[in-house]
Amino acid sequence: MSGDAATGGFVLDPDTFKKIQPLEYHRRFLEQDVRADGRPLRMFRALEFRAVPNIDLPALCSPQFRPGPPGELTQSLSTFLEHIISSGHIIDLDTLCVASGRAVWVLYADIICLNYAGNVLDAAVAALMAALRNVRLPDVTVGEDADADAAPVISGKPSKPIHLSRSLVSSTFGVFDKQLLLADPTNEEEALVSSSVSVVLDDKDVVCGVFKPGGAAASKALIDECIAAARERTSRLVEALGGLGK
Amino acid sequence: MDRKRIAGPEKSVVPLPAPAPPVNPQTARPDKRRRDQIRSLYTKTGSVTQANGSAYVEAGNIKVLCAVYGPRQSSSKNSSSNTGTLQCDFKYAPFSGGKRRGYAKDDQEKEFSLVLEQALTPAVRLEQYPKSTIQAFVLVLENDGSLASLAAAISCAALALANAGIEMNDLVTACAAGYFGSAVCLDPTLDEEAVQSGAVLLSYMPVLNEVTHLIQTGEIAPAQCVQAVELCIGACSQIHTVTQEALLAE
Amino acid sequence: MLEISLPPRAQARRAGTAADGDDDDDVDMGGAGDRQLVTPGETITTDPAFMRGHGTFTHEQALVASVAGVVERVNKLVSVRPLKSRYNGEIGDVVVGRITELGPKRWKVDIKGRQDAVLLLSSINLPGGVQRRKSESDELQMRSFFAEGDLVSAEVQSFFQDGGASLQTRNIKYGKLRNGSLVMVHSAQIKRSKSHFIVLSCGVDVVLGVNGYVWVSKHVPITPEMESDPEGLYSNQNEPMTESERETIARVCNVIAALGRQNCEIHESAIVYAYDASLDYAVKELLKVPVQEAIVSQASALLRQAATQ
Amino acid sequence: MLIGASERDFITKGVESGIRADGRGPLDFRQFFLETGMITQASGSCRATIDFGTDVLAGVKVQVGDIEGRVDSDEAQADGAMVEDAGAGDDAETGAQSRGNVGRVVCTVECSPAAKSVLDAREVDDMCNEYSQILTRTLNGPHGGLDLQKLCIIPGSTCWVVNVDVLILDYGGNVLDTIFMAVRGALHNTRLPKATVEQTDGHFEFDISDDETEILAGRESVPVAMTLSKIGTSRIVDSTPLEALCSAAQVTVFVNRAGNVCGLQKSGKGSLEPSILIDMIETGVKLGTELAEKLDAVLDREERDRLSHIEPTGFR
Repeated sequence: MSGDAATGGFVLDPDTFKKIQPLEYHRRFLEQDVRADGRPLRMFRALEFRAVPNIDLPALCSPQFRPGPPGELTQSLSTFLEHIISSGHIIDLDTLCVASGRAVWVLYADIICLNYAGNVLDAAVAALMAALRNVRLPDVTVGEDADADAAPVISGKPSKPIHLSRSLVSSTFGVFDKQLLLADPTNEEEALVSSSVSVVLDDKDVVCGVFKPGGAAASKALIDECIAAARERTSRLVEALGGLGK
Repeated sequence: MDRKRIAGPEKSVVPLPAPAPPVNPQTARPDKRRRDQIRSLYTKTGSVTQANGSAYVEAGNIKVLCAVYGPRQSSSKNSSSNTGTLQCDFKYAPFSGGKRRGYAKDDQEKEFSLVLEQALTPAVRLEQYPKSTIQAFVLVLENDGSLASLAAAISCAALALANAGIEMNDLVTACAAGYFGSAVCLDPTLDEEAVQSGAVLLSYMPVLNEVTHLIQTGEIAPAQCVQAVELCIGACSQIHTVTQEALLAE
Repeated sequence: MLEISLPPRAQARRAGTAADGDDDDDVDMGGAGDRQLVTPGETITTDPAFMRGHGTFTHEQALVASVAGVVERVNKLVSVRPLKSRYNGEIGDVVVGRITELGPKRWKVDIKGRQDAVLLLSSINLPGGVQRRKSESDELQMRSFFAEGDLVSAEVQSFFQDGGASLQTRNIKYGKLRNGSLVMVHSAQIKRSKSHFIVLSCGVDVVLGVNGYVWVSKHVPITPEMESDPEGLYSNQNEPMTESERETIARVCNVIAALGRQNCEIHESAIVYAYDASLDYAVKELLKVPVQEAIVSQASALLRQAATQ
Repeated sequence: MLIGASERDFITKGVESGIRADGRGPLDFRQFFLETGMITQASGSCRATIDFGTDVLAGVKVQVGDIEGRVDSDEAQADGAMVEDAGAGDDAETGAQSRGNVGRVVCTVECSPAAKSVLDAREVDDMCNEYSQILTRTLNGPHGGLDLQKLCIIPGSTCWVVNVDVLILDYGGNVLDTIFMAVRGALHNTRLPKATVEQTDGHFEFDISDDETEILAGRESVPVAMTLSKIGTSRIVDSTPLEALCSAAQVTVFVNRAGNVCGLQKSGKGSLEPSILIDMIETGVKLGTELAEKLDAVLDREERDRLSHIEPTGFR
């Protein structure tokens, strides 16, 4: 919360004041043309949704998965994907705007594994990036006032791609016997490694995320080793994937 | 709300397509096919390496993948049976159609799963697999006609079962047809389906000349219904030559 | 043949032919007379000399019925036989049952009782004659003797401690049932008698199970060879049958079902009289309630006539 | 339920030679009994019974509800797609307007414990689910007979919801056909309270009459079900439970009075040779039309009796 300026004059601390006098608390903000969470009065939060990524590991893709709700692996992978997309500001928000202050595009990215042979994250990140590059947003007309709730209608104008601020590459390493790094582990190896580390880098060599779901503890040196190995590979891949978009 | 998946905003809508001239398959089909012409097929087996058997079928825009696991030991509660069981699971990918689908199976997917089971069971020699379960998972990657997709799913699942080495009496194929006024058109697309007055889905064992499943909706004169059945049987035989080739091409 | 009508009772009501609440059009072929009918809670007697039997309990020195039924007295023992109950077996009963399950050295048999009866592997005749020694392989091929769903005729030979009946088929007249079909009636309609195996002159055999299951089949004479025929004893193969034989079997089935639905006692002479009365109608006409009523009342008249002679 | 090998053989050979175990020919029915209007609290009711066999009670209750499938709720779906209930979800631009102006029929089939004693619990659940789906699918389309547009009260918002609840009281074979007879009877018997709609400055209001009622429009076009079971090399109608166990494949033809096919459904684990299948469809259409006619005769008489205040007997 960024209410320091607005709360400066109070004797009570802001949290207590908020609990006792919620209406007055918010009113003090609004008098200053700002809201408690720092947004202007007419700004929507909907812009938080850039993309909604979900990974699915259906029973179809491997005998190790059963039908039903997603397992822990699936859940943590989806959360990590969402994290690297939103915190990395991959997608240029302006390109997702349909009608300022009224409607934005939501990109549902459903990543379904069709054949699970290990290291699903690297493949998922690559597929997601390629698919985002492939997105064409149609030109739509949004209804005014009374029709604002109705679905927008696609116009005849040409569709547009979205602008991606950066390109991500994930590199996964299995840690065998707590020290040996195996790049791109197969599903057989995954069952044997003590843990695995995924490093997501962008095309400018910036680390955008490190994913280490459970397993044995890894030293800082080992993580550094993974990052170094990932850097080595990323430049080549960025080139290959960059070509896809054009 | 599903807390195990990343949720989108509370409300989001699919934009409506631009107004287009109405489809009338009675006079001309949008993709210029003849009434008794099915979409061209592409089939491939074995692409899901983790499965005991798998198949991929493409019919025009329709894309269907099926993986077969088993025979595996049945769960204890029904293990006393002297014959095996075939379990089928039909699912549309979230991105397969106009509106995004949820991950949980809806009523239509449950019904289609049942139809798959009914269409394939007569062909599978389940008496050879006592106390075992054979599972076929079908995923529709792209849907262009819900009955046509189901038909492709049936042919695809039969191919995947054969690819898995499951003993079968015949290689089941399936075909859909729609009623448009007095006309019967085979293999209707999504746009055509929107204007049809009824539909037929028929599953068939071409070598044994036996129908394994049939379902029909819509009011129609008996003669036209029989015509649709006969057209579908003819198309099933055509599909059979393609799926048979795919099996032997391995 | 496709007929839709009002239910018989509604027909009568709407036509105004039956007075309200009058539903006693059932034909009584049992021995009428001094039957005492009681309902639960009704005092049967306050005489302390009587002893408490099944279906009764004592309450403040009175003997009270716990079920709806007919009071029965055997010397000082008073019991109430329920009007409707599941079959209660007695040793020596001839029953018809259906195999429901295979267990270790035993079959479970549904005889419409409170619990399934048991047929032990040691209580059946093994193919190859009575003298043959049992072997390990017999246990492995139990399903080739009796499989789930098979119908058998058997005799109740004993009871287990939990009240379950133990059956035996160690007589050539018992065993696997073939060449016909099953009719189900209430067990109370079949009284224990000397003849549960009936050979009708029309070429049809009837097995009257005391449990209410009746087997109607083509007549196949029992020959000495059959006893030693290892194949024949447990075969599932039916004899070849002509159309008229099938019709006769169907007729006998429908006649017994009609007697059952009209709440008659079912025994040899009842079947014979009702069968003769049925010959005026086509077999499938016997499925109609008025026809059933007609043949049963005709048969019961003949029965009464025979009883008075 | 179980059946022995020799019983199966006896029934199969009997059907093949044209003499069934109870003396009927292949296309003979048992006696059907039917009565309507015995549940006075329901909008419509009917009990259909096969003599000494299946016993089915259908009750209809009409309620005012929201129209489903409005364009803004994004539940629009393709006409004539297989699943006609909500959520089928394939957007189609055509008919969006008319879709917003229809009522709907909601069907459930349940089984009483008495009927459950014959079949095992899982079989019963599967059967009830399947029959609920078939009923819902059959009655919610243009082929279901009922005029769903007439069930609309306020276009785009309010409609009649026709709840059809079916209770299987006893199981004695040929259940689906009996259910359809009972449902058709209950719909015929149904009285819908008259709804009057007033419009003031674009705002709709409606009023439900207490005493004025209407019949369901299109009730005479509701199809009947006619199931043929293949046994051996022949096929029969109105199968008994034991005959049902001997049949590997069944075809149910849904037929309306005009003699048109309103649906087809093959069930069972066996397969059918096309010429037999077509024969079964054609036979089903012929017998189904006859059944619909005879059913209508009974239902019309029931309606006359009702108008002359002859009360139904019900369960007495």
